[in-house]
Amino acid sequence: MPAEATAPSPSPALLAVEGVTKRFAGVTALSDVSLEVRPGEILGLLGENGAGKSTLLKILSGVMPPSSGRIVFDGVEFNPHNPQDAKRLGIVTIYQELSLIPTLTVAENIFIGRAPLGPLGLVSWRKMEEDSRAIIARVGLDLDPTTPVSALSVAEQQLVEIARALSLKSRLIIMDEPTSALTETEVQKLMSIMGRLRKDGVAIMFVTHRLEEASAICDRMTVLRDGRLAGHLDRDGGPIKLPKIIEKMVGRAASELYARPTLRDVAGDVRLSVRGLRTVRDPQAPHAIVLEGVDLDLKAGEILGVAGLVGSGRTELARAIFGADRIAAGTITLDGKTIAPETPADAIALGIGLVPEDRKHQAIFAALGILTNFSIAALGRYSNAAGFMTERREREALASYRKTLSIRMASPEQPIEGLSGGNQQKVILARWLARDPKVLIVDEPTRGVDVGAKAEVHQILVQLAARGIAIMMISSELPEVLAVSDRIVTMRRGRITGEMPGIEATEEKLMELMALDQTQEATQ
Amino acid sequence: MTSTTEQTQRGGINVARLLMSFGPLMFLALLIIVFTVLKPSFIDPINIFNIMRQISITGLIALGMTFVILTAGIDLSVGSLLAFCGMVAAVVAKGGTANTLSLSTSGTQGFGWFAALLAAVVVGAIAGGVQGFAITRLKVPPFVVTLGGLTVFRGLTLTISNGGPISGFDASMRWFGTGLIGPVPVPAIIFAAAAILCHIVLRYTRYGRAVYAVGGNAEAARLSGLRVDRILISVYVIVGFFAGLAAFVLSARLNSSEAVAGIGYELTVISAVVIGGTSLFGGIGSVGGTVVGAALIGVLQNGLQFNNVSSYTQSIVIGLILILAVAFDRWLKSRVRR
Amino acid sequence: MTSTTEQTQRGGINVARLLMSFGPLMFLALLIIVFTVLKPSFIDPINIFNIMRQISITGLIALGMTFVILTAGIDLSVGSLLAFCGMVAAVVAKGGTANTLSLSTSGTQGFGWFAALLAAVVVGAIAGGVQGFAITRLKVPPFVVTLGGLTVFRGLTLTISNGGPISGFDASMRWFGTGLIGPVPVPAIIFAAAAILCHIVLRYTRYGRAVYAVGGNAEAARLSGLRVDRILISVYVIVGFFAGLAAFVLSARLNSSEAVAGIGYELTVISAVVIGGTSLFGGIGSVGGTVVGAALIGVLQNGLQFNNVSSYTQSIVIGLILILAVAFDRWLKSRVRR
Amino acid sequence: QDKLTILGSVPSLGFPFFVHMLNQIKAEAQAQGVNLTESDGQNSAPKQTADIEAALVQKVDAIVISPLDVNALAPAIEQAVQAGIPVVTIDRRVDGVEGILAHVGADNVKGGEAEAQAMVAAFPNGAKIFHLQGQPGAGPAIDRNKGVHNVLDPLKDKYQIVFEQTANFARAEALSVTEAGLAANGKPDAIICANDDMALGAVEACAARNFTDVKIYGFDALPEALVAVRDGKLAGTVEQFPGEQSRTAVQIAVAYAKDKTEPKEKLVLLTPIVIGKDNLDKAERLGETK
Ligand SMILES: Nc1ncnc2c1ncn2[C@@H]1O[C@H](COP(=O)(O)OP(=O)(O)OP(=O)(O)O)[C@@H](O)[C@H]1O
Ligand SMILES: Nc1ncnc2c1ncn2[C@@H]1O[C@H](COP(=O)(O)OP(=O)(O)OP(=O)(O)O)[C@@H](O)[C@H]1O
Ligand SMILES: [Mg+2]
Ligand SMILES: [Mg+2]
Repeated sequence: MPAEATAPSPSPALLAVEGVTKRFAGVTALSDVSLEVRPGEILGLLGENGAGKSTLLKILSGVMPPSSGRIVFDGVEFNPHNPQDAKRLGIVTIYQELSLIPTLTVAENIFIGRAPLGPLGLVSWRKMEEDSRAIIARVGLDLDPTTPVSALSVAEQQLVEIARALSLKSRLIIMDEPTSALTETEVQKLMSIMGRLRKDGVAIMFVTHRLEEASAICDRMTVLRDGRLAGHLDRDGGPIKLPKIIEKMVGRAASELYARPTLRDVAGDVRLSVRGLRTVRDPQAPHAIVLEGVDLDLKAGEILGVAGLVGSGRTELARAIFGADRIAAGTITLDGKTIAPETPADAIALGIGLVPEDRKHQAIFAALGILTNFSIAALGRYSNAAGFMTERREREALASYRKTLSIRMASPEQPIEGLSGGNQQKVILARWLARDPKVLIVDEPTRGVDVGAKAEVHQILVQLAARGIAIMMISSELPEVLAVSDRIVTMRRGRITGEMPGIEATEEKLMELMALDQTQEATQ
Repeated sequence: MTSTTEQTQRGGINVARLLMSFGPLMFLALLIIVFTVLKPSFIDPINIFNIMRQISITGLIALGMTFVILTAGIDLSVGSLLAFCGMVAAVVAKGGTANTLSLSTSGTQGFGWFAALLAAVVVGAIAGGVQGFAITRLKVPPFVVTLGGLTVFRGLTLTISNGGPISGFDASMRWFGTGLIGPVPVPAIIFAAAAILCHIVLRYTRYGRAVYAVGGNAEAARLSGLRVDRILISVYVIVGFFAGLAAFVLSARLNSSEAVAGIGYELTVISAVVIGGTSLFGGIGSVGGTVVGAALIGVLQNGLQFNNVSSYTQSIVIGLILILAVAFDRWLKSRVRR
Repeated sequence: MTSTTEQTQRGGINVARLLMSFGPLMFLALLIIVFTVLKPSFIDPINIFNIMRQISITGLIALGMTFVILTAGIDLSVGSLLAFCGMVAAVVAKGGTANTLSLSTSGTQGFGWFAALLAAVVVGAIAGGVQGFAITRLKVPPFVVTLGGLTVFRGLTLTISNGGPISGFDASMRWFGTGLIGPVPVPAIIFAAAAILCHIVLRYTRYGRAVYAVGGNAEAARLSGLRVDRILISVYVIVGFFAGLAAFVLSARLNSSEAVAGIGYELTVISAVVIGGTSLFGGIGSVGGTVVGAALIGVLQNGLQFNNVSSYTQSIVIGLILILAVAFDRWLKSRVRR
Repeated sequence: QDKLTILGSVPSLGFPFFVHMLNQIKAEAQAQGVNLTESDGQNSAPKQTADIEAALVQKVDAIVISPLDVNALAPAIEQAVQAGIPVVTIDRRVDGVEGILAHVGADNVKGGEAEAQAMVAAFPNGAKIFHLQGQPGAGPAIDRNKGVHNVLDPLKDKYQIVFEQTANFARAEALSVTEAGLAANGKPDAIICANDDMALGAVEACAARNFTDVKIYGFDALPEALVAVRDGKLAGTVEQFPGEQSRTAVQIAVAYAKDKTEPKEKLVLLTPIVIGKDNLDKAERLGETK
């Protein structure tokens, strides 16, 4: 038992981690970490990007073995060799990087390896679909379960994973950033489910970078810093206070990291203007939201926050402007000139950038080095007229972004897949900063980014805006939207439902607009 | 609504599955109509049965290959493995490696057709299993392992038979290649039965669905608790089994096991699977598609031969039509979805 | 520190790149040592130059194939395309399709070697471009398009030449196949120059970066502003170009363009690329690896022939060693990682 | 409709030898005033079988076939015979099928023997020999190899085969293989090849090393080889008279199909000869060389 664990155990630990160390080539991801989880409690696991949270969880799930150390589950030493071993003991995991099978339907993903059998021992598709409809309904998802997962948005995929995990018989549920793509509503639903599980005696390990969430739901917290145990925090009557958490995470007194930058008086010209924008139904995602006539102005030097619930069409709007999806009707003007980007390459040439929401599938080149990942959208900038890369300048640029964004990496040649999620996100941001666009659209820019880095990202966005870049920021995290936006629009079902200056906005007001339905909208 | 139906392709009801193989199927129908108009005797039952018998050999292997390709694997060794299993079957059937054709084809001193069949499929399955083992344990990509297998099995076949064929099987064995049940050739019946079985396995068993899952995303499948390595090995066992079965039928049909049998089959077989809509990147595809793909190739070859198209022109036409058939399928799918 | 070095494999400095092709390279060295011990004349310069000349043909195509496979594509048509370009070159060089051999091989009425070379590479590049176009516009998978190409180009070649070879080129053309610069065979020099050029393009140009990116994640590449379709078409143009160049060299070397040239080359070429460490799923690989892969195959074949190993045994040994070489590479990499 | 139709089937039109054969069949069919359905076995016994099956559905009046493999094609030929269609085989003889109308051929084993004997005659005191074999497992490769060994094995003491490899009937492969052989074993006295393509490849390999006095023997008497024989690059090539075989076969088949004329001989065997510089005029395809 580690000395830090202060509170007397109300019941024996379900899981005890004793002195676990994990070394990768050159990197020690975990060093001598100990913690324990008891039945019927929610343990928050917190730490900055790259602190080793996911690594620890993967060890517990049998994905990889520890280099040294001991794990005891239910009083018995536990050496999982593969995820199945963990599953058999009732350890269920929701992984940080979505781990659904894209080619299979929602129903099949939920019942992977345990499809309900009918007579003759054959798979009963009907039962599988009916059951899965009920299962996803628990997390508030209303989808045809026969939809292939490849057609779902990130948020929907995250909900499906949560639904699947909850439908398994479990004694310990491990959740690695389950809420990173979710909005308030879904998060609330998840929280209440977690509460119910706690009552049923299930133990939960919960990782998130949204500290409010953690503070609200966790009974105890274990904080990691640079792969080492930074300490444990206990709920003392009330929720654990944010400054306390941050202090443990970053190792110094918590200044108000989540500072709301002073709102500037934006007087720039309209840079990007969208009128009557409609999109065609994407054949790959027939249930997806299509834009139903969006009007929007984006001024030079402003940060426009776009808020909405999952499936409100924010991503669609971004993709349509960026030339990634086909447009059915409407005009887009940039600096007064009508533009019609047919491909992202067109949009980029015009000075528009997009940081997509689905990092894994739409942004990173997993096996390629960080350097290539960084410079891919600005190859022209780092090559000479003959088409040769000017690698020295490229490296220098990366080095400077590495410093400003505090990207933790071993070397520019390291494959980006070896970085923690938050650090990957920073590389992608750097990719677009290197292009110096006129308009930068960021879709969930801080998904999976830790609290310190998040503030840095916000700072960077503000600085960019100050340089006259027009920024459109889509985020499912309302505090974030409130923190940095000069102006906020809300969306629902492919329409804009409201607009207000950032200074006047509150969560309540935004929620109301986001939930506004069509009839109310008509009367507005 | 169309779109939702379309979406069910990877696991929905049968109508949707039919729609999926729609493109190749429509193209097949078109070809049959064209050939029949050109020469009505094309749809003589005799000719149709001929075609069925002709596609049964590569078709059987294509069934197994469907499993492999669904896992994002590939097996280039099937042609050589066919020759190897055929030679093994011949040795067992004849009780030796005598290359000569015995004068009376009835009186063999071997172990009979059943032993020959058993030997062929067991050897095929073991050979497939060994390759699967190399793929999963030695972490060598399937392309490399089975390319190695392609030359190894050919070398083994030549070594067994010292280059020559082994010919002359008894009537009971030959029945599997040349017999009829009613008017239907036995190889066609074997192929049809195997296709139905494979369809059921892939579509209605947990094992089948696991094959799709592994191909869709092996890492996610592992995280979901599937025994990915075992499933990967199993698909190579299956394709090996089918190569053995096809070898037995082919030897029975030709009354001879040749050391040069099956050269180039890997491409024909993989074409049938891919034209049938199975993705080489795994996770998407169906047995129905493979059957249609095999039929399309068979009809095309037979039909062109039937119309006495010169052999060189045949090559050109077959190549172009294969591309067109798949292009048509893609176009149709992009239309149906809207 | 090892790890950092290891991490640089996908785009780092030269030492790291060498480390990457370490497995195959070490295996190659091992083979050379074994063969030399068996028969010291194996490393006679004559034999080494023989090997270099032998691998230059498939090696040239393998360079182009490296581009294709880096984008997660494949080109099965290269063997047929080689025959086609060779035939075109022969027609241009001889000024006609006469299959017969003119009495004097020196006095041709054709357009000279330069026109023949130009014709071969231009036709190859165009043929590749057409296939690339079908892949990107008709959305037909590369496997299907180039499988179609495989039969179409063979058919065209046979049609042009009516099945026969076109032989007898003048000395200036033949120099490209049989000439020497100092002691080094011209084909080997062409191959080496092409390999260096390809290495530079892939490693040091923005085009090269784009090829890796498209193969690494096509969707992310599109969203990063790369014109994915153009890049895809370009790699098929490149492999076509190299098939044309290889065809010219082969014809010059054999003094003949044959309709049956290049059968089965696709597998040899793809093996060289894959053994060299390039992933069939795209995004990972290098020209250096391909050169080592081609050399490994060449040394293996030559060494076994050198020792007059029976052809049956050769097949078996080659297959096993290819698998072992890659297995060794994987094992080595997994060790370095720890 | 009263015009007869015959099927002419050859093992593989990828090889000039069979292209010539089919061309001769075509020419004779035209001369006889019958329609010809062409079939290319594409080096695959099932493919050639399928072509015969298709022809049976179309009810051709006769079949002239050079079987890819005499064992594997036997069932299809038997089927044709049972359907009452006259079958004449060319080049390769199918045993064990009753009722084949006639066979016109020159035995590949005999050809191989002739080739080796020509070499023996050129080197009465013995020789160091390379032997390039055809595609492993293919019928002609097996037979020709057998013929060569029939002659040379009893003379082992004088005639040593120091290097024996397959080059798959292909010129490029023969070139590489011969290069390896020369590097490993030095200059041989003679190289015996199972076809002309390989012989021409061997010629290139020897020429590159300036070994111009190596006696190289080919097989098939293709025009290109005949030129090489005349120029002294090849010592000889085996002529099996494929054109004459083909024309005779068509004549026999058409005569029977028209009015049931039985052939004078059921077995027409042409003796293969080795074409050298001195008997070039005996070569069937000399006219095709300029
Ligand atoms: N497969 C791997 N190979 C090499 N290094 C790795 C690997 N996986 C993780 N690491 C390293 O281990 C450290 C811990 O990573 P981990 O993913 O556990 O962080 P995390 O706390 O989950 O961060 P985040 O909040 O960003 O998800 C990082 O420095 C990371 O670069
Ligand atoms: N890249 C994509 N490919 C296919 N379908 C998509 C894609 N992105 C989104 N969708 C579909 O569009 C619908 C609307 O989701 P979208 O992402 O646009 O909403 P959003 O407002 O951005 O909300 P969130 O991003 O939180 O899901 C989703 O239901 C999803 O099915
Ligand atoms: Mg993590
Ligand atoms: Mg979104």
